[in-house]
Formats: sequence, C-alpha cells, structure tokens
Amino acid sequence: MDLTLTPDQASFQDEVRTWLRAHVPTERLASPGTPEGLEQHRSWERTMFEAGLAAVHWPREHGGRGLGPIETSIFYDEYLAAGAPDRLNRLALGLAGPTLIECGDEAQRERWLSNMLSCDEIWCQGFSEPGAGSDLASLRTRGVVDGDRLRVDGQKIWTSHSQFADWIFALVRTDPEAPKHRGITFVMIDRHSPGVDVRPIRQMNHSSSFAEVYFDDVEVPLENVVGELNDGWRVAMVALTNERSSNLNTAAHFERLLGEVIDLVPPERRRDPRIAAEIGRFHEEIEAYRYLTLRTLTELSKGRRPGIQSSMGKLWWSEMQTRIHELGLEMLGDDAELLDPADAPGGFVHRYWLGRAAHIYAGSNEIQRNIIAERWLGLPKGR
Amino acid sequence: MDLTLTPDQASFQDEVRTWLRAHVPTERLASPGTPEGLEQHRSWERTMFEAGLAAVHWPREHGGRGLGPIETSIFYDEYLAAGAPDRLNRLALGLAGPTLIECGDEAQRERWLSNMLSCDEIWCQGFSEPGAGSDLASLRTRGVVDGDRLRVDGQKIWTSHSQFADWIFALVRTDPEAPKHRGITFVMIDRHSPGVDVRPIRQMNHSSSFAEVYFDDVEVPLENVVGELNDGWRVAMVALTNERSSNLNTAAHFERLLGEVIDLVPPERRRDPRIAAEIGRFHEEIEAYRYLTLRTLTELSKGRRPGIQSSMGKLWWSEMQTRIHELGLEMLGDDAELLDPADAPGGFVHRYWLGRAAHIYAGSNEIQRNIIAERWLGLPKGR
Amino acid sequence: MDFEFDEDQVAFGAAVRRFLDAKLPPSRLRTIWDEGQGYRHEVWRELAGLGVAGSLVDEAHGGSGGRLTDLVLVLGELGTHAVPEPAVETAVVAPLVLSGFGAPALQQEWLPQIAAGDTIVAVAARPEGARVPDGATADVTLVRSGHEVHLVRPQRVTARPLAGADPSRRLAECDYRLDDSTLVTVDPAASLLIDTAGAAGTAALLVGLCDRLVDLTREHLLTRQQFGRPLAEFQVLKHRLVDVAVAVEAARSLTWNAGYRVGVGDPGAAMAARAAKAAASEAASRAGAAALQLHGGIGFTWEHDLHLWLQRAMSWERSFGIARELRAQMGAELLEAK
Amino acid sequence: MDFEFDEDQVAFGAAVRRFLDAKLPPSRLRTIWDEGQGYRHEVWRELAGLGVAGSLVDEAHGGSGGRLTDLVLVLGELGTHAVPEPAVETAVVAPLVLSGFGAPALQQEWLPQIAAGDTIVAVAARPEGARVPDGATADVTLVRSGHEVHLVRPQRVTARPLAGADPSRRLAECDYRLDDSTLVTVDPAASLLIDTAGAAGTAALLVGLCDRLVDLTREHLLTRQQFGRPLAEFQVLKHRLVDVAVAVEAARSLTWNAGYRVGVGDPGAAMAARAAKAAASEAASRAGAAALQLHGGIGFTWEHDLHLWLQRAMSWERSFGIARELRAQMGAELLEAK
Repeated sequence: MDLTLTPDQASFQDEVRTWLRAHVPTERLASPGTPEGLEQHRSWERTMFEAGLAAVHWPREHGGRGLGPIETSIFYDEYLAAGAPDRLNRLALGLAGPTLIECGDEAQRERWLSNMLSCDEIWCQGFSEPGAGSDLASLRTRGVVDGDRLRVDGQKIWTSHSQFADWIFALVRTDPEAPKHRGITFVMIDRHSPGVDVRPIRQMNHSSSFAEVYFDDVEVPLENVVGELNDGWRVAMVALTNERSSNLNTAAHFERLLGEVIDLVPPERRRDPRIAAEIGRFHEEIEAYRYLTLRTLTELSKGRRPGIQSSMGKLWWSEMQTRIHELGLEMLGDDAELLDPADAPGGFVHRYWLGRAAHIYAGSNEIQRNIIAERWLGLPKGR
Repeated sequence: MDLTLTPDQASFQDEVRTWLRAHVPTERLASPGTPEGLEQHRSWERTMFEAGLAAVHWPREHGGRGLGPIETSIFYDEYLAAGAPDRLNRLALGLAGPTLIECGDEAQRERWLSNMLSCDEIWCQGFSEPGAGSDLASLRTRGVVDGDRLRVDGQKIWTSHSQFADWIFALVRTDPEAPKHRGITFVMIDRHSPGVDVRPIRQMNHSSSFAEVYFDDVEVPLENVVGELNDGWRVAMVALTNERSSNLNTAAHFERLLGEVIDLVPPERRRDPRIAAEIGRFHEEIEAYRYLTLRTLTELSKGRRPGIQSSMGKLWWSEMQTRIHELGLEMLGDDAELLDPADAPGGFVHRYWLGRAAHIYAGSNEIQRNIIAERWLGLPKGR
Repeated sequence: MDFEFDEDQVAFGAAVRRFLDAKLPPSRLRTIWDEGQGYRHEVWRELAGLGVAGSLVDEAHGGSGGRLTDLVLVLGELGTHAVPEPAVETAVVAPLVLSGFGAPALQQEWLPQIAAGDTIVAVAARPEGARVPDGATADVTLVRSGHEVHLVRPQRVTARPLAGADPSRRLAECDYRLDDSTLVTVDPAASLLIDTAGAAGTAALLVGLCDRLVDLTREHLLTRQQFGRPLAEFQVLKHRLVDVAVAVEAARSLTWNAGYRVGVGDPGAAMAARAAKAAASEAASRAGAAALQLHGGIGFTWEHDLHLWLQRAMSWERSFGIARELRAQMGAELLEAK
Repeated sequence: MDFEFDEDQVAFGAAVRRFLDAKLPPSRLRTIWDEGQGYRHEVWRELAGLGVAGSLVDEAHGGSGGRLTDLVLVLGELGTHAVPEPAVETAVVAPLVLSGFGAPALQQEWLPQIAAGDTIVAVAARPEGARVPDGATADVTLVRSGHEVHLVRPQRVTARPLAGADPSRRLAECDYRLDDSTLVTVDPAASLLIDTAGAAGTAALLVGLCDRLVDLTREHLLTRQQFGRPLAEFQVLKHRLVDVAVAVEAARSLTWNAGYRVGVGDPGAAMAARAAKAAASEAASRAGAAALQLHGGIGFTWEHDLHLWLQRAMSWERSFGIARELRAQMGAELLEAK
C-alpha cells in the first residue's frame, strides 16, 4: 500500500497541470446547446486533441495516451481542478469508442475513432426506451435485415446530447423470436439519416437536457453493426463496463459540491453542531467514495476486473449527492424557491432535480441493490 | 368532532382518578417474578377486582364495566398517570377473556372468566413456535384427539408470564392434512398438567422475561377447545383483534418516556438546536400516534371495525420508540455502557433491547408493511 | 370525545372535490401556469360560490360562520387539486385575524369581499424585503412587523416579481409602507394566530396533496410492468409506498387535531398546528421522493402531471414554517417547560 | 499509487484468522465472559506469539517494527472474533505513543513486555472519574491529563469495577495519582496520537466485526424458511443487507486509508482516522440492527451467538469517539477552514 504518486505519475500530473494552466479557456464557454457554445466546445476539444489529450485512457494506437486507470483519474482530477469545460463527446470517449476498440472491426475503428477524438463527429446513446425502463432488455425498437442493410423502426428516450450529435450507438431487436437478451443488435446509426427525428423532452425543472429519438424506417448499412447480429447484449455490457472511465461523479466533483454548500452556511449557523455534523458526515462519505474508487482503480491497474464496485459506487454517490443538495437547499433558505440559477446561487434547485434523476438513470438504485444482493452477497434472485 | 369529554366521561374520569389516588400502592411493588412480588400484584389486582375495575372494557354480565373504547382509554391514561402497577393478568384480560366472551361457550365462560378478573388464575399465551416465526400458521405443535381429550406434543416459545401462569391459551395443529390455516385448534391448557415444562429463555440483555414451553403428551379435555376443532385460526384472529384493548404502548406511555429523555439532556445541550428538533419531532410523532389511535377509538365506539390501524400503530410506535431510546442512550453518555439499571438511570439499555424486540414480536414490522400494502393500498401479494 | 367529521363537513368536502375534479383538471392547471404572473383567479371565485372563501367569515359579513374544522376536508381537496390560489392566506388566515383583531369598519370593508371571492389576500412575514407569494397580485396583504399586524393595499406595496420554481406561487419580493392607517392590531396574539392558522391550514392542503401523490404512485405501480410483472409485486416498492402512506395518516391525524384546536381557540392550538405542519411537510417530502423514484424517468418530464403536484408540495412544505424549524420550536418549549 | 495490502500483510491476517477460528470460537468467548472480571488474557499471550502485540514495536525492543498498515487486516480478524482484550490500546496506541514520545528507559521497560504479550495496557481519557475498559485489571494505563500523557501502574490506581453490558470490557471507574514520576510527555501531539491511533485501530476492529455480522445474517437469510421459501428471496430483506454491506465496504476503504496515513505519519491522519471511525461505527450500528431484525426472535436469546458480537459492537462504537462527535469535529474543521 502506497498512496504517493510514482515518479512517472508525478511527472504526468505535472505535465497535465502545466498544460491545463496554459490552455484552459479563461471565460466560461456558452452551453453546447447553442450554436456558438457548440463551436467553442469543439474548438476546446480540438485543442485537447492536438495535444494528444483527447482520450488519455485509449490505447496509443488508437490516438489515446494508453494510460492506466489511476493515471486517468489523476488526469481528470487535474482537469476538474483547472475548471476546464465539460467534455463534449463524453459518450464517444467513454462508451462508443472503447466498445469499438474492444468489439469493433478494423474498418469500423478506422471509420469512427479518430473523428471521435477530434470531435468532428459527436455521439449519443440509444439504449433506453419508454416501455422498457429498468428492464432494458425488453426493448422493442426493431431492426429488420433487408439485403445489406438494417431497417430500423422504433423509439428511444433519455438521449442526451442528441440535439447536436451526429451518430447514435443503439440497441435494436433483430430477432423478436429469441429470448429477451438474445436477438438484440448493437448498431451505429447516422443521426442525419432520413427517418431519424429528435424531439427534446421538456423536464420538470424547466430545462431540456434529454430528447426522444424516433426511427421511422431508417436504413442502416449492415457494416455498422458492432459485433455479430443478435449479439448486441454482450456488446452493450462491454460498453457499460467502460462507462466508469468518465470524469463525472468523482470524489473531487463531490468535494467541490460540498465546498459550495459550506460557503452557503450563513454566519450564525456555522457553529451549529448539527450543521457541523452533517458537513463532517458528507466529508466522510466523499472520502469513503474516494477510497472505494481507489480500491477499484488499483484492481483495474493490476489487470483484474472488479465485479460489483460500480454498483456500490453509483448507489453511494447518487444518494449522498441528494443529501448534500438538500442541505444546500436548506442553507439557501428562501432562495431555494427561485427558478433562475442567476438568482439562486449555485442553481441548487436545478441540480437537486437532476440529482434525483440519478437515483433512476444508469440502472435505478433498486436494480443496483438487486445486483449487489445477487452478485456480491450471493443471495438468490427472486421475489 | 369534539375533543372534550362528555359529562359521563368526565365523571368517570373523576371517579377513577379519585379511586386510584386512594388505592394505588405508594411503594413500588416487587417484580411479579418473585414470590412476594407475585403476592403483592395479586393483592393489588384483587383490590381492583373488588372495586369493579378489573376489566372495565368487559361486558357487565361478565364482571366488567361495559365501557366503550374511548372510556377504556380514559381509564388507562389515568391508571398510567397514577403510577399504578403493571397489570398482572394482561393476557387474560386483553386476549383470553375477550376471546372466550366472543367465541367460548357458557360453561367455559363460567369456568374461567371470574378467576381471570380476580387473578386467582393467571394466563399466558402459546402461539409462537421456534420453527414458525412470522409465518405463525406454520405451527407444528400437535394435538391428537383421543376420546374426550386432546393429546398435545410440541413446543411454544416467547411465552411471557409463564413462570407464574396457571393457564395457557394455545394454538395446536389438529389436522396435519388440512391447508396451513385450517386444521388448527384454539385450546386452553392447564399449565400444571403433567408433561408441561416451562424453561426460561435467557436474553441477550441478561434478563429472562420469556420462556419456552414444552408439551410432552399433555392431556387436555376436549371441553377446553374454544370454538370448533380445526377452527382455531379464526378464533386466534378474534383474540389478536382484541389485543389492542391493552394499556401498553399508549401515547401517554411514550409521552412519559420522552419526559425521561428530556430530563437526561445535560444542561449544556439544552439549547442545541438538533436536540431540540429531535425532541420536537418525537413530540410530534407521539401526538400523531395519539390521534391515529383516537381515530380508531372513535370508529370502534361507533361500532365499526377499523381494518388497518393496528398495523399502522404498531409500526409507528415500535420504530419511534427505538429512536427515542437511542436519543436517551446518547444523552446517558458513558452510563449507556452500564448493565445495572441501578447504575444506569432509567434502565435505558435494557429498554433499548426490549424496544428492538418490538420490531419483531406481535407481527414483525415487515409483516405489518405487507399487511398495509395489501389491505390498505390494495397492492397485490407476491414477491 | 368524537374525532370524526360530521355529515355536513364531509358533504362540503365532497362537493368541492366534485367541482375541482370537473373544473381544475391538470390541463387547466397547465393553462394557468402558462399564464404565469398575470393569472386572475377565476377558479377562486367559483370556489367562493361554493362557500369556501367565506366558511370562516361570520354570517353578518356574508360568510357561513364556521370553524376551521369545517374547512379541513375542503382544504384537503384544494391540496389534492393543487389549487393555485393562496387559499390558506385568503380563506383561513385573513378571516380569523380580521374577525379576531380587526376594527368593525375593517371587518365591514374586507370580510364580505373575501367571502365573495373578490379579494385575494397575501401574507408577508416582514415589511421589507419579504418574499411573498402573490405579493404583486394580491388585492390586499397582511403584513407582520414585529408584533404588529398591518393590512396593506397594493398602492403601498413595492413589489419585484421573481421567477419561482412553482408557477402557482407568483412570488414577489415586497416592501410595504406601513403607518397608523394600515395598522390592524398590536396584540401579539394576532401574529401568533397568523403562524398557527397558516400552519394548520397548510398542513391540510399538504395532506390532500399527499393523497394525490399516493394515488398516482399506487396506480403507476399497479399498471407499469417490469420484468414481466407489475411493479406493485416488488416488495421493496410496496414497502416504500407503505411508509409514505403511514406518514400521511399520521399527518392527517395531527391535521384534524390542529384544525379542531385552532377552531375552538384551544391554548394548545399553536403546538398542535406546528406538529401538524411538520408532519405534513415530512409526509409530502417523502411522498414526493417516493413518487418520483417509483415513477421512473417519466416522472421527470413536463409532459407527465406528476411535477404539477411536486412543485406545489415543495412550496407548501416551506410555507408557514419548515419541519425542522417547527420541531426545534416545539422541542425548545418542551425543554424549557422542564 | 497502490491501495492494496501486500502478500505479507495478507498472510499475517490469514494466520491470525486461522488461529482465532481454532482458539477463540464463540464457546470460548462465553467461558471468558463467565469468568468476568477475573479473566487473565491467555488468548492475548498466544496472539502475541504470532506477532500481533509487537507488530508496531521496533525490532530493538522485541517487535517487528511494522506500521499500522501491517496490522489493519489483523485487527479486522480480532474484530471478527470479538477478542475480549484491549487490543487497540495495547498493540496500537501504547507502542506508538511510547515509541514516539517515551524516554528510552520507559521504552526499554515496557515495549518488550508489550511485544511479548505480558503487558495489557488500558487508556484513560482523564485522571479522575474516568470510565476505563480494563481499568482495574490492566498492567499499566496511559492516562491523559489535559495535554499531558502519563503512564500509571496499578499501585497508583483507585478503581471501582462496574457491571458493564459488554463483559469483554471489564469497565472500572478510575482515579489516578499522577506526578512527575508518571509523566510521559507534555507534547500535545501525543494526546492527538492517542485519539488518532485509537480511532483508526478501533475502526479496523469494527470492520472485522461487521464482516461477522454480515456473514451470520447472510447465512440466516439463506437457511431460514418462512412462507415456504428462504428469507433470502424477500426483496426487502435482501436490500436491507445490501445497505449494510455497502456501508461496510465504505468503512473498510476509509479504514485502510486511515491505517496507512497513521502509519506514515501523514498530516491528514487525524481527519482520516475520524472519518474511518465514524463510518465504521455507523456501519456496525446498521449491521447490528439489521442482524437483529433479520434473525428474528432467536437473535435476542443468550443461547444464540449473535449477541456476543452485538455487545462488542456497541462498546467499540463508543470507544475513541462516537460517530456524531467525530463528524461534528470534522465539520467544524471544514467550516473553519473556509
């Protein structure tokens, strides 16, 4: 056990920190939902790409830095600390790309990987469906083989980034007769194809960060299928296992959130033992998450595939985050009723609802508990 | 809606208060587990009996006062406020007696009721079994009809008062072929019969308030069967419905407990907003329980049988009680580690463990939630 | 002792329910929300026609001279339907304060208008920089200033409308010009009554809103299938809704009691109202969280009705005292009494 | 960066586990409990033979010169088996304090005896009226008096044994006669080290104890049948044990970190130890409540082993800081730092 950086890690950290200090835009970029914001984000991503920092966790032969999980987390801690913009092509870098690297063929990697890094093509995900919910494998979007193409009909939901995405990696049912988890195919769909219709979902918090995507007889070349036809469930599981190598929801992220809440505590309550105990507890929970994660990263860095930690981690941070938000709302007092983030310091109301959604997305917390019960505790499936 | 007492209720309250003030023993009685304590309790019960107050909720023709549920609760609130001793023959007055009144025959009522009131015979309950747990109906104590008697073999557990009880009202399986809830018989067993063996259970809190009762070929006259042979499940449900008319676990009881906790708050913490908020919340929960109960009593007093409130009430008080105990333990500080109630003010550690047991006995809280889900919310049985 | 509503009270609640089921479905609420700050309270006038606004106004001033108990079930219905008007301020707080502490001329001027549904009342906790629901649109505002209570007409209000998360609140930040002409009373019992009646009334709204959340969630559990069976068969989801339902029944019991004690002017009314409001806020918060979780993603969409109730719940949880503060007040009183 | 134990550390833990599985089964623990205050610590001497007591004692004084990280898994095993000795006081706190702050003569006198398992050390938080586990039976006691730390022999102790709920604690209320001859150091870092090392070590014990509670409960769920199927098929019970297991993994992660930081003398050691102890106390409290609930009635009997672990858990939850206080300390530091 050694929690100091190796010389290589230290010099990498140094390099990244220096580079970020020199290159991170000093002004906050506009939202990528706006045309100028999209251009600003693309430009920032291109800068990263040119510096070879677009996907540090990807293998070198595919344009990454070939870094291990610990080094990748060092990178993203620095990235967050430097106040750098949110990554634009997160779903390509974290899911679609690694999946292609692991399950795609040479032509597919050639076709897409480099454009992912440069952000010339932006990606979104088409897994969820309105009728499926937690039972992802019950999806009903159909793909019918017709010569050298797949004809896709159906509907996806909760697609983020789809308003400016160019490609969708999606699961479609290609064999309706097969058992639920078979007969599913993983396919890359051109968002600009005829028959693809993206409709933003207005959310209860008055914003629209997700969309529904409708497919009406969309033609997709069979060469866009990743892995074999009807073997898409396995490919999807590879994709989801890779999901963890994202810069979101790290301990550093929640530490910053807690710092914001501490700043909101009014002077007369800074000696309230209950407030102190709550803040101390959040600190403890964030540190627990940091070292839970570090255990996983250590195992990954030694070539082992930890089984259950991603379920534990997701449960942990999503429920902790809601409680931190709730303390933030309490500290905001009357301001917590205000809608506009410009008036409400920190936009806590907005983030509170997003945080609530985290109990549901990416595998609801009930599903995560089922997984832990069955895979970690060895309790039977069932009721 | 009128929360004042009617003139009759007020004069009854007055009568009871006056009588109790004159008769409640000024010194605390010894434990009924000791011979002199048992005699002291019997003597107090006899005083009550002679005053016609032994079972105010029983019909007049059976020696009670024929009081309705609201008047009965007035009685027990006064009883608790007067610091009167715990009732000795609780299971007779609350369960066995009312069950005989509703389901027994004339001879049975003649045989037992009056001795219940006078405490000449003390009763205990034989429902639970080690193998059954929450699934009460899976009980296995056997009763075989042999001429005019039942031969009983098996084992009961969690029997309280059994060290000094004279009678056990028990459920035995008389038809092993019938479906689980059929084939059960409700029977009165003489605790002094040959073959009955009572073994106290030592508890983790170093005390022994329960026992196991073993039956080895115990002969029980068939005339001791209440209701029909194999119809005991229905009779047991009548008994359990009557359980609520006991003086235990009323709002007044928890109000007193909270008062003890308030007394334990050390001077330097009396202005801690967290302590205040916890105490305020317990007050709120106790009041909620008071008025939940009053809704039920009102319905009962109008001849309706409320369905679900006893499950809700049990869930509510048992979980609230544990949290009150926990605050008490926190306020005790170092004293919370001490075993002896003489050293630990209030015997909170002892009561804490008893309170934890309340999450399990009389239908575990998980079972109560199932009942509420199915009968109140109309959700399906199942998983 | 009788802890039930009488037939008239039950019938009044049922009449209001029928009216609101017909006249204030979610679609109407959405229209009202879209109209935003300019909303003109038509629903309120119709409710006043049913006797809601004048229930606590005495007969001499055009009301029915009832007590808060008469209105508890009705307020529950207003909560179930998430009425966008400041019902508690207008139909509970204002009539009680004006009847109890206002000069006859003041009563004569305002009570008949309130009973008729022509006047919407706002309540402000302080004269400067107060965040007031309907602060810019109310016809008149009860303003607390220390122990004083004032009644202020719009001409004396400087209101800056704010964009609140709940479009039914029409929040504004307000300053009031107070002087002798606006003074209603210097009796501290009047401010206490504002707190107490406001808390008891809002608790009743929240309990009704909780009923809606439980019903919606229950229906969703019964109809939504996952893994080949209805959600309602999953024990964890069942128990979660049970815990909500039990919290709602607890809050309901406390709310009935608070309504009764406020109605008869019981000395325990203030404590009873705090307990009811704290329990109702807690129940609503748990009901909202459970409803959102058990509905899954669809519950987060603007298209689904759930958020209409959630937004209202979050506002009412804050009105007239948040749970933690009310509990700390109760606890402090109990600690001091010892 | 490498957040795993090395092979030696893992092997050390495994050796201790094998030893305790064989030598300290619940039946032995029951015998020890029955012996009560007179118990003479035979198990401890045998553990010392395995290197447990001297792990943090330097080689010159008969130990193996390790760091706390070397002992974290071993402490976990001691917790899993609910060892009745004051292991953290004797094998962690005393060696670290004496090595770091004691005069050479003091080290020479005590460290070899500690390493050999011949000396049992108690820790007292204050010189008068302190509640001290093993207060009347320890061979020597580390006593805090303000910022001073003293080392006190039994002759200078007035101890009144108390009947504690946990028979492994052998509690006594103690007064100590301190003077220059008992003084170890006036360096405030020594008292801080007592807190920090005590909290980190006790966290490790608790994590091991939690493992036992989870295992016992898991087995019970898998074997106990109700309504015709194992308890383990009921989703509510599964999820309850999941929440415990997740809390235990969180506490484990924090405990590894605290052990490491104490071991290397990191400036963050004090915060890390508090976080670990608070999390471990919380995990143990939840594990105990869940174990008791899921075992049903049988778990409340003296006959069943569950209570052996529950009593020990409740004691250790209190040792070296309860969760709420530790959290308040951490929070206060964070609030001050801003």
